[in-house]
Amino acid sequence: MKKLINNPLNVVPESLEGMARAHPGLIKVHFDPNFVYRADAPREGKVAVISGGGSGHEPMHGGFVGYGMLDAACPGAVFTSPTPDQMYEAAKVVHGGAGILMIVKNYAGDVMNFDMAADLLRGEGFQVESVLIADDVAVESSLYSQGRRGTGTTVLAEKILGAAAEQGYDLQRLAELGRRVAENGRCMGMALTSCTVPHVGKPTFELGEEEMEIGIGIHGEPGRYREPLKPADEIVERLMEPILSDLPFRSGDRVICMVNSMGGTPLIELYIVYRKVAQICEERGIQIMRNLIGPYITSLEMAGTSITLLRTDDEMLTLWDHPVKTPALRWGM
Amino acid sequence: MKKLINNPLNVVPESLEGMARAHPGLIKVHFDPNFVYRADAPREGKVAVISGGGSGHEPMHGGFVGYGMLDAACPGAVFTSPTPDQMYEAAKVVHGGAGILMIVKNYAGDVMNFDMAADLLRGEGFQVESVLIADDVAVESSLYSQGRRGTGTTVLAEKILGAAAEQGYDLQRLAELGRRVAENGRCMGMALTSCTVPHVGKPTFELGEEEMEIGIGIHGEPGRYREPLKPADEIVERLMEPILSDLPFRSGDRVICMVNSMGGTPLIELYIVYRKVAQICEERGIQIMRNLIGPYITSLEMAGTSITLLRTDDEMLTLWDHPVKTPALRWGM
Amino acid sequence: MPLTQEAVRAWLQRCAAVLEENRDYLTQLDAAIGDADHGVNMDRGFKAAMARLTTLNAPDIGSIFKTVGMALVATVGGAGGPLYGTFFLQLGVKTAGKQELTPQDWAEALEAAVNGVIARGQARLGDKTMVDALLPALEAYKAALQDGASFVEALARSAAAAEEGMKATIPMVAKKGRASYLGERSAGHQDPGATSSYLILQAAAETWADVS
Amino acid sequence: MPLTQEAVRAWLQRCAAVLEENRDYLTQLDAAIGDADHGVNMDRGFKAAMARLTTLNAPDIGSIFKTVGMALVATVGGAGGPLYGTFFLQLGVKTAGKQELTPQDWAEALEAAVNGVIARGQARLGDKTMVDALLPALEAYKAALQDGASFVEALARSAAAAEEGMKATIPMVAKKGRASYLGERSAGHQDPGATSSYLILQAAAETWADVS
Ligand SMILES: Nc1ncnc2c1ncn2[C@@H]1O[C@H](COP(=O)(O)OP(=O)(O)O)[C@@H](O)[C@H]1O
Ligand SMILES: Nc1ncnc2c1ncn2[C@@H]1O[C@H](COP(=O)(O)OP(=O)(O)O)[C@@H](O)[C@H]1O
Ligand SMILES: [Mg+2]
Ligand SMILES: [Mg+2]
Ligand SMILES: [Mg+2]
Ligand SMILES: [Mg+2]
Repeated sequence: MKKLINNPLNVVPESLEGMARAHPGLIKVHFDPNFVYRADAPREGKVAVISGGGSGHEPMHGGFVGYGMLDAACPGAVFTSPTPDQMYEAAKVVHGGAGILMIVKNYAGDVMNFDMAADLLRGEGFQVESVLIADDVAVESSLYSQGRRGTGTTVLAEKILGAAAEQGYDLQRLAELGRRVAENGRCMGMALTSCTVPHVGKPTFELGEEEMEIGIGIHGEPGRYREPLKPADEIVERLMEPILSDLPFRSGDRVICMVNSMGGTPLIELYIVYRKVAQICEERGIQIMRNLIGPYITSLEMAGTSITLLRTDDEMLTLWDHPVKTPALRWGM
Repeated sequence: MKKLINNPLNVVPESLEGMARAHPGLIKVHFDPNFVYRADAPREGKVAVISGGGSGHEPMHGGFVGYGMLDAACPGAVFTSPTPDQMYEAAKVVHGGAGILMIVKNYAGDVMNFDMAADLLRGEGFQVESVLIADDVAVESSLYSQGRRGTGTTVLAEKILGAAAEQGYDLQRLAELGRRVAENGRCMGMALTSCTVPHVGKPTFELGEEEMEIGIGIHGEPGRYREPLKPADEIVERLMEPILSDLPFRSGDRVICMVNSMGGTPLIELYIVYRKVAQICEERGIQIMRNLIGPYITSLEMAGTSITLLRTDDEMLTLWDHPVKTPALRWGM
Repeated sequence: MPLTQEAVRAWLQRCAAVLEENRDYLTQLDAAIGDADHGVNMDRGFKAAMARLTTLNAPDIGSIFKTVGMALVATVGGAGGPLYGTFFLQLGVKTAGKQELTPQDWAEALEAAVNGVIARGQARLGDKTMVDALLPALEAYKAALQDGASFVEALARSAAAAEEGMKATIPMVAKKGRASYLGERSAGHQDPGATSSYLILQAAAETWADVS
Repeated sequence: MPLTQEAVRAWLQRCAAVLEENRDYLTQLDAAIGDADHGVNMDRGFKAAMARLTTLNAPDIGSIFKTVGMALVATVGGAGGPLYGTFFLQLGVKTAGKQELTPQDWAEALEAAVNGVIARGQARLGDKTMVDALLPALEAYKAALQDGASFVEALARSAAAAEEGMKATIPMVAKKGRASYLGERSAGHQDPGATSSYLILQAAAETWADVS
């Protein structure tokens, strides 16, 4: 295992300490329980938007805390959902009197831990709503299963809902918007290499020199199938087809597109991926209105990419363009 | 070789095409000769700031083209300096009547190719100045050698000089400021893994599972020495010592600090690195006024980091804070 | 002879030891169809629970279980945290105020605990989760008592049923939890949560083998 | 018999072929102390030059060399581009207007070319660069002519001196170019640029072996 770390068991707290030192004007970090929160919290009269999940997906979620995005983020151990006390304490610190919106990725652990936190908070009289992101088309959706994983759409939802909260949306309207975002986002990812969880010390899965894994999640979970390495354009086709046919996206749709690095894939390759995504959208009459290209929701140092398309409307686009000032996403201010 | 590419020989043009499709409001891409330039070029009355170098260091330089930073960037083949015709044509397109400032990294190839372009341009009556970045303390400096490589300070110089040009600095003042930035920046890098040049298809160097390379450049060049892998905090000490003692940086100095990923090192690790950098600076009374943490000057997918410190003053800090709007760096607008 | 506070603590201690021993094993099982953290999470959680127990002056058995449940909720994370947290919190509810547990007390406590896990996670038998070990273990325990088996014998049958249930998860296609994202590819692997459940119930059978 | 346009084109063609053949070899040499691109760059450059030559209706030998020089400048990049570009541009300057080259013409042209490289790159003998092959080759060629050697013999001695110069770079510590950043660690490796220079001069000796 080759990583720039000290003790594998201290990766999360030391990284959080680095974040706190790096962005004192934007965020603060609370330890034990761990959460990252806006330096200017609480914002009176604003719905507090909080999220969280296992660590190892940086910049998500802590890098998205700040004006126009999250009020707090709760990082669990690497690839492990956070515990209810984190969300409970974070919510109490950032709550501005207008309720709490939780953005939760659809993993059994995340759902249960956020549910327990919501129960605790509701028990103390807080208003809590949650938005569940389950956008990963690599997972067959079925009423009788866990449903889909939450992946790329989470980043877009955090931006859009954070902007809406900043603009004064009340909790109900925010939750409805959130569900609309969740319903209109689709994502699929692939890996060229596995990642290595620090305290495990060896790769989660083994891939041959000429193999790739299609349909992976963001936790080093094996994907849907494994096949011989292909040129980028064919890989993009393999990811785009299930995304496009699932919603389905149609000619005339206006989308926000994210081409995401799983952590180890550099920008020069992401642009090659984006080139093909844009060509496919163009051919189908789908308009990419905005894009994000870079490492936003990663799996440690895994090489690979995920593509997210979110079907938008004027409201979502306006919220997308709203200023944001966080460690990892910043524009308009 | 596991990369998201098509034909290894088309990596650069396809990636540029992706960039052009991704950021039509910010940049345009000219092919044959290849250069990226501001969508709103030429800016009348403004010194045109141009840079360039081999590809494989993305987002540098093309990702830094836009308001408040570069007017044009000339990407060569992967790790190969661009050719004079690229800088010559780019300069002619973005020239706004106030002269051309070239930001050149100190590699024999870059220097010669930029020199040839400058000669051509001067021959046609253009005013041309250049700023040479040679900040890599891993290289012993000597009058009888090539001197030091240009690395991390390049990013900081492009930001600061781009802002100064935007604020109306004339060519002479800009060149003087550029030299001041160059003199006050120091950088050192290390690798956990090699990178693989696409058309070569295998790693440039081999590193054992328990080895690291200290003092590498940004082209997969072997470093100054190889040694057993160490904890992050010790690695940071090994990089910081030569940086701090070289200028030297002293108590009371105010610096901009960049903790850079070589491409394959994720953010969670960079914050662990930054944590130690900040601790060391604190101990020595050096104030980190601003920071950049992320992949800014990479070596393809290499895992590793480089640390850059730039000693600043009020003028540089004001210019640093000036709005910038490029694909890879954006704030204030 | 019913279970004392001491016997309960001995079981929990043994759970902690067994989960530490099997940390890498559980993590490897989780790597195959999940995210390679189940062993590390359970080990971290039980260590935290044991630390809290050391300083706990427990008025009753219920508060011991409640302390363990709270510790697991706050330190395990993932799916395992809320599920095992609920398991022990429910054991705590049913044993509140008690200084001793009879075989019947244990039947009721275990029933509440297993039902708590099912309520929290919504998994059914055959979904390839810890429920596939827990539910058969509960049924076997209850059936054994009904058959007139001794406490020790009932615990042993319960652990054996958990083991069988754990092994039965191997061919299953997961319907809940992280492994469900794999679809058909989840078949052929033993569920990590069912495995940790077996280890915990097996620890009970072993620790309490000399109770009766 | 002096060199004709055809002989010059034949040399360049052979250079292109030899550089293609040695592409990976040169790249490997560059990987050891540089950035693993010298072979690829030279191959790309000479292919581009050959493409331009195909359609060139050259009025003189000078314009052939000039075309090659321009092509190299615009397509090789790195250090090799300006240096070899200058080399061929200078050959072009000295052979402008000529339809044939005598042994003496070649001496003057080569001298201008080598001096051009030195002026552009500021390398001295012993800096572990292409100059360590080029300069001895130039000297050997001039000395051979002075000794009354034939053109073919002079070319052969020039190529042999380039080879020796190339090998002499192995123990050197680089003072110029990318290898210089390695300091002492650059010793023990043969310089890629000196190697390509030797290949180019060796190609001349071979192509023109039947000239006289
Ligand atoms: N909904 C559920 N109901 C019951 N058990 C579940 C459920 N989801 C997951 N599990 C159990 O949790 C185990 C995984 O636990 P763990 O690895 O700690 O959590 P995570 O999957 O969040 O990483 C699975 O092997 C399974 O037995
Ligand atoms: N200043 C210089 N003068 C002469 N030759 C040089 C100089 N710098 C580099 N070289 C030669 O260039 C060769 C490397 O060329 P190449 O790999 O094409 O360029 P780069 O180093 O930019 O990648 C070196 O092996 C050396 O022979
Ligand atoms: Mg987990
Ligand atoms: Mg090069
Ligand atoms: Mg797990
Ligand atoms: Mg080279």
